[in-house]
Amino acid sequence: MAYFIRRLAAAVPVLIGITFIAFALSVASPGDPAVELLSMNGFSQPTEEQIAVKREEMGLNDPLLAQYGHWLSKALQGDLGTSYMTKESVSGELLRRLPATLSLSLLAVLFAVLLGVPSGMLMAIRRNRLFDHIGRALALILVSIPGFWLAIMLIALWSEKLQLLPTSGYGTWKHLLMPAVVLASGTGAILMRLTRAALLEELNKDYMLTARAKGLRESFIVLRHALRNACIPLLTVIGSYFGAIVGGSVIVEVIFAVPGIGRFAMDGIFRRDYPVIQGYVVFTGLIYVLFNLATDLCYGLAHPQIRLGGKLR
Amino acid sequence: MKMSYRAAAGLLAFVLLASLLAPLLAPYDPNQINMAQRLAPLSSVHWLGTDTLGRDVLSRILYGGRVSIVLALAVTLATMLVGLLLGTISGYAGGWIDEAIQIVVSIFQGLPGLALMLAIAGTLGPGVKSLFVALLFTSWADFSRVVRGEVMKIREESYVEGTRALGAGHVYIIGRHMLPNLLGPLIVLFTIRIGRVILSIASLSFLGLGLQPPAADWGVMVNDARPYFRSYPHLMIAPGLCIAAVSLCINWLGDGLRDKLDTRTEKEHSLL
Amino acid sequence: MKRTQTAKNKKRIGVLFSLCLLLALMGCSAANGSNESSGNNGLSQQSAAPSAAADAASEEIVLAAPRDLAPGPQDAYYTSTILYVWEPLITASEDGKPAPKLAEAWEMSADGKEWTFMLRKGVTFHDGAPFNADAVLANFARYKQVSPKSSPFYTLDINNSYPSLKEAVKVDDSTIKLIFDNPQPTLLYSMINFSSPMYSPNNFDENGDFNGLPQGTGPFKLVQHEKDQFSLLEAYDGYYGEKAKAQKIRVRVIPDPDTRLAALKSGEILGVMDLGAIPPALAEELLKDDRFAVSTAKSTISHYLHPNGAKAPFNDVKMRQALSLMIDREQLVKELYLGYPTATANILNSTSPFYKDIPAVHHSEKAIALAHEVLGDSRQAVTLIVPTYGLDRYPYKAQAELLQAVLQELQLDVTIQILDGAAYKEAQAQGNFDLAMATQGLPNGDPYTILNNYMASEGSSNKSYTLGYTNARVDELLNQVKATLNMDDRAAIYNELQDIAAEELPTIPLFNDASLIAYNKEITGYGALVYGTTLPQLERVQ
Amino acid sequence: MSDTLMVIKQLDVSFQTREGLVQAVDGATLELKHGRIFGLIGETGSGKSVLGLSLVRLLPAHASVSGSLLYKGKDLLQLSPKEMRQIRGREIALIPQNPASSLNPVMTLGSQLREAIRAYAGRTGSKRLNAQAAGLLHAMNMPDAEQQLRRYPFQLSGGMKQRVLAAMGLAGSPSLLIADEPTKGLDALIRVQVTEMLANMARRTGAALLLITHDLDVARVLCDEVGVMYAGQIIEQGPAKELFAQPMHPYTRGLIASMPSRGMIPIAGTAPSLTDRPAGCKFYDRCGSAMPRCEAEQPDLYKSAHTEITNKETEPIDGTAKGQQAAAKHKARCFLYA
Repeated sequence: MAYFIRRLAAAVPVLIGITFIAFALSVASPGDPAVELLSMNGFSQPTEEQIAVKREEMGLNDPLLAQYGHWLSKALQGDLGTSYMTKESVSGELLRRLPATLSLSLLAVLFAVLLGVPSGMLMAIRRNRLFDHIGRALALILVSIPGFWLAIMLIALWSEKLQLLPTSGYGTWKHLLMPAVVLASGTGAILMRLTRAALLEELNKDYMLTARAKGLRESFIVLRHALRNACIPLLTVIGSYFGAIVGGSVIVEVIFAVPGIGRFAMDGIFRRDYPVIQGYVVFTGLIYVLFNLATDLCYGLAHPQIRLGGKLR
Repeated sequence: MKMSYRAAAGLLAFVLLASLLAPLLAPYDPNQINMAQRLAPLSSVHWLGTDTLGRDVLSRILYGGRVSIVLALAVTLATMLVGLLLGTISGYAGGWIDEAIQIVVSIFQGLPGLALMLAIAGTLGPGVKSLFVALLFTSWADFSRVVRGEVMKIREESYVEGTRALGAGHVYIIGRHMLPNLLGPLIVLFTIRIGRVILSIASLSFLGLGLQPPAADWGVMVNDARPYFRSYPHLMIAPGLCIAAVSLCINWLGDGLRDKLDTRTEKEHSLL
Repeated sequence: MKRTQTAKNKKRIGVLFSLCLLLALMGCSAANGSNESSGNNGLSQQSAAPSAAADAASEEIVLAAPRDLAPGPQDAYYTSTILYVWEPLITASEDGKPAPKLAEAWEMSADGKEWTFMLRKGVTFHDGAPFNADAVLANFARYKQVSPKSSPFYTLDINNSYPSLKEAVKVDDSTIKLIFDNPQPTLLYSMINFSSPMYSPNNFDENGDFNGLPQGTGPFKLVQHEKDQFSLLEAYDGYYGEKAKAQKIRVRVIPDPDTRLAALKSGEILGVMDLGAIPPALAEELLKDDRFAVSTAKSTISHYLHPNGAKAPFNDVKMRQALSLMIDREQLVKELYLGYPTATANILNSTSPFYKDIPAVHHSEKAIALAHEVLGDSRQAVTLIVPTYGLDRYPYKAQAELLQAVLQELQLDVTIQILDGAAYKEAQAQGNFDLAMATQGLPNGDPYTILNNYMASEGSSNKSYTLGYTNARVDELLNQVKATLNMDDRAAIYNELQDIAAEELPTIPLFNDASLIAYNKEITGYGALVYGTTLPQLERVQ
Repeated sequence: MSDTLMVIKQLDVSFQTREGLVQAVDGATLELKHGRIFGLIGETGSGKSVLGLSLVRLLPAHASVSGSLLYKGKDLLQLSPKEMRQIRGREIALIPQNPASSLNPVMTLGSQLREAIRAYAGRTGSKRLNAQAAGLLHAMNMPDAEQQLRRYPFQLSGGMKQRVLAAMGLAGSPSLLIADEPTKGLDALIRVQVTEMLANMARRTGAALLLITHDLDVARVLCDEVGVMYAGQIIEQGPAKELFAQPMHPYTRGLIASMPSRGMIPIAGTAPSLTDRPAGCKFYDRCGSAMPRCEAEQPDLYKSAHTEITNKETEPIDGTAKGQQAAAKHKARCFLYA
């Protein structure tokens, strides 16, 4: 327990660091939120006076630290502010969009695991046989494919040609299939390689010999003995990639018109909508921290030595 | 197996050589616009056809390869050096230094890459320089995590403790024991990363990072061909195949090198 | 054993899944190839498409737009005018002149300080409230309360649209009067569309935001809205004019142009709308399939090449002229925009009723001579900045590369810099550029604002884009036009200003964009307008 | 000959590696008998563990094995993988080396033991399984056997782990138990305990025990018969007492001289590489009594010259004909006895 409290405490400086750097970066980026706000309709050109007034009104002339402090004190009270551009509550908007991003990401992780773990296992068992070679090549190809390309190709096949899946949108499980596959492809390929490697490492361990000497069936040995040990490093990776998937879903959200937080954040970043950027960073940061904690927890569950309070190694 | 490694090395050497000799081999100036010859199909005049401005695709691929490969090599190398340095310090020193570096690593892993890259592009101005820095900033953290884990493992090995007991200095231990042992995993990491970097360079040029037109590397060419892929698929397939081939070769060689240099820690490599 | 059994299943699923992925990949390359070999496999698809789409959409017609056309209750308008949910007092005719909508007729006092509007009778809002003088006054009260209020479509600003408005008075139930401190000869122009929207007086909360879905008077009601997903429109039975032909129209948000094209081809949507509905290259692609058609109209968007007139070489008018002469606008429009837009050398957009036709001249030799005159024998390095938002809608990258190649002959070595929108604006404001590729929308038919912004010494665009343009005569003309009440006199001044702009080139006009939409031939009556589409006339082919 | 359990004839094991072909076992021939303990001694890398693993066919896939492994009259090398699996555990059990890493770290001892029992006993109730598992541990002198079942390997000491492994090996009441360096990594006291326990188990159940060890003291005290391996070959083989009392092969002599109790005199030089083995006697380079023919010619196994004498000496102790038979078998791969 003390271990988790310590981990939780360590997350605080990380979150503060993330938000502060994000804030400093936003301010350092060229461009002015006041200008963006005043010219958002695409054809009015604000005068210098108008911009100056707006900047003062938005508090953009305060020193950086004061602005950040102001934001932080409000954020600590649970108030992430309102968007400069849409005037809507940032936390409300993020929460409204979170289900789309989360369901997409979770499905993607599920796909990645379904692709990566079983085929990685088979590759390890059939090491240097045909399946292994095909699997390794497939993993390399999947890692080298640009996401947008895979997305276009999937749409061209499943929507345009076969008309089995909707091109885009959000609502039913069908809408999530293709974007999740695109998000999962890279991670799935990595999991393939990782499962293969982790399992190979376990297959060569001494306890495997013990199990074989008992006269147990090979498939039983692999599943019950090796996979359980191989799962431990796998968990860590799946956890950390979940964060990456949440953060990396922007392109996929745009192509498949998924109304998730990625699109919202991208608009915020391009328009220098600081409250939106900050809100997004807090959300993804929290997800990152929470999932790391969750994987730690799973790690502990899978690893009796940690669960029972012993020290590792 | 050995044959396939040799084939991979051969193909890679061929691509590298062709790219290096681009000025001699390219039939046309890669940036020569010819509006009369827009989107020409494959022919004996233009082996791989022409693009939307009538530029020769083969010439652009030859020149593009130089940029892709050199940039990807440089970026990956720099990322690795930074990751190696901080990862080694973190893993070797332990204690509060380790914890402090780990917090920084977490911050960089938790930051949205897009915001980071835009800020960098803005402060340094668009171009290769900011691309370099941006990729460095967004990927060193993962590297250093792996290196740190590796270093911590080696640190616990008995021979290192033995050396320390004999009164060897830190620099000596790091240089003599850590680095040679890290070499294997690093080479493998390196090869796996390169293909990815070629792809990220392409997606970043749209944010004003990296290559500015008319210079094009393969990734940019793939991106540019997007509106035309239905009617002119060769515009996307040709550079796409180049990326796939190079990254496949490099990865394959990486697998081979790993088997040679390092047998223990395959799992960390597949992380990146 | 149970465990091994599940394990086997697991493996099987894994194998199946990887096979599926492989198949998808192979299938895609096949799809690719077949498209290449047979341009119109439309015939084979035609039989399949209706069966998939027919049941679900027998009464609902689905369209798509690149952005959400209904930003929501915090927005100044809730929806864009192109969804036909609300209507303004004054709209624009096809030639850009003010035309009646909810105001049937009007009258300006002799001194130009009092405007009387006769309102259309028998109009009700979607919520049943009557449209009358009280409703108009309630809307004016809201304008005052919320101004200035931003929106992606327009900024609702009473001080801008109704300068020096003293008060709005009810004359009788269907007549109102606006009283100004100063004469307002061009009031009608500035009241067009987004400046005089009318909503039910019961539609606002205490802050002047919407308290629910918008209740306008238009042919369509907005009955459901999911932000960034879709807007569902339903024909309004109580509409006073010609009722909408389609009962229900769903406008989906699909930001990616490739996906919109795929959605069109799959039959999922029957048409696209809004700015950048379909980029020219994709329109060409779509037209290879004879199930589809496109419709074009003039657009209020003009494309320019902004020079940095505050520093060499483009502070020299000869250099700007050289640029204008060197660029083959016709070729640019034809090759990269498939001929939909119109090449022009006029700073003013052609949808303005005051637009003067100034043909674009392409004369390379003259241009080269002029550049040589300015630069002598030396070459000059210049930076061309391109905004990333331009890359999504237009072939701006190819255009930049083309310009780069062309300007070489003017002894200019062009470096292209792609900048994200905000950074681009900052570079413009600080003068960190030599040339900038830019677009400008025309807010309404009266060119005063646009000409003043670009050409007056203190004009806001002139300043913020670092055009560095000053001409005393222009400043004088712009002052003069403010006080000119007679429209013909104003037109004369505008003509002179357009001539001066074409000669001295505060910015280099390239072409007037076209408003381009595409649709499936299963629907009819759908056409592009200068701003928006003929949505109420849209219906399914019987 | 009815007490013969397994006959190993001309066993060759080689591995294809990147450095070339490794001949790990070369023409090994030996016989294992009910209730008797055969000790296989030799330095690390001499091939004794490989020989042990090859008897249960658990060598890595890239090993190639030839010769014959006649177990109860069946050649194990001819069995299908499924048939072989049924032999493992219930007929031939293996107690692996490295007790520290040979137990699955994420499974309780109970589940690992139950697995072993289930493998030969088939389906039984979990209560009975637990009782049997506890009984096995109890037989190994494990305290609190019931509680131990719920513990994880990291909670046990090295000696305890070794006992658990031994319990697992005995779970299937095998006829042949192969113990591969069961004392490796244990301290001296536990070493003796563990090996004595194994020997007692074998004697009690009438199983044959193949004890692979580099601990000469253990071999001398516990084994009935001993084989000495060097560079993949069994270079000397015979009754334990006689072999230690009168070693024939110069290598065996050296090995005995290097025992701590005999003054720890090391053998000069190093063992030849397994990939590039000399054509003649493998010990030629290091041998003090080498003759010219040793370099080129491979010696056969030759019988001891003092067979008659030793025969008489051993008779009173053993009191049976077995001693005679065994003694007749004391032989060495050296031209000194040709």
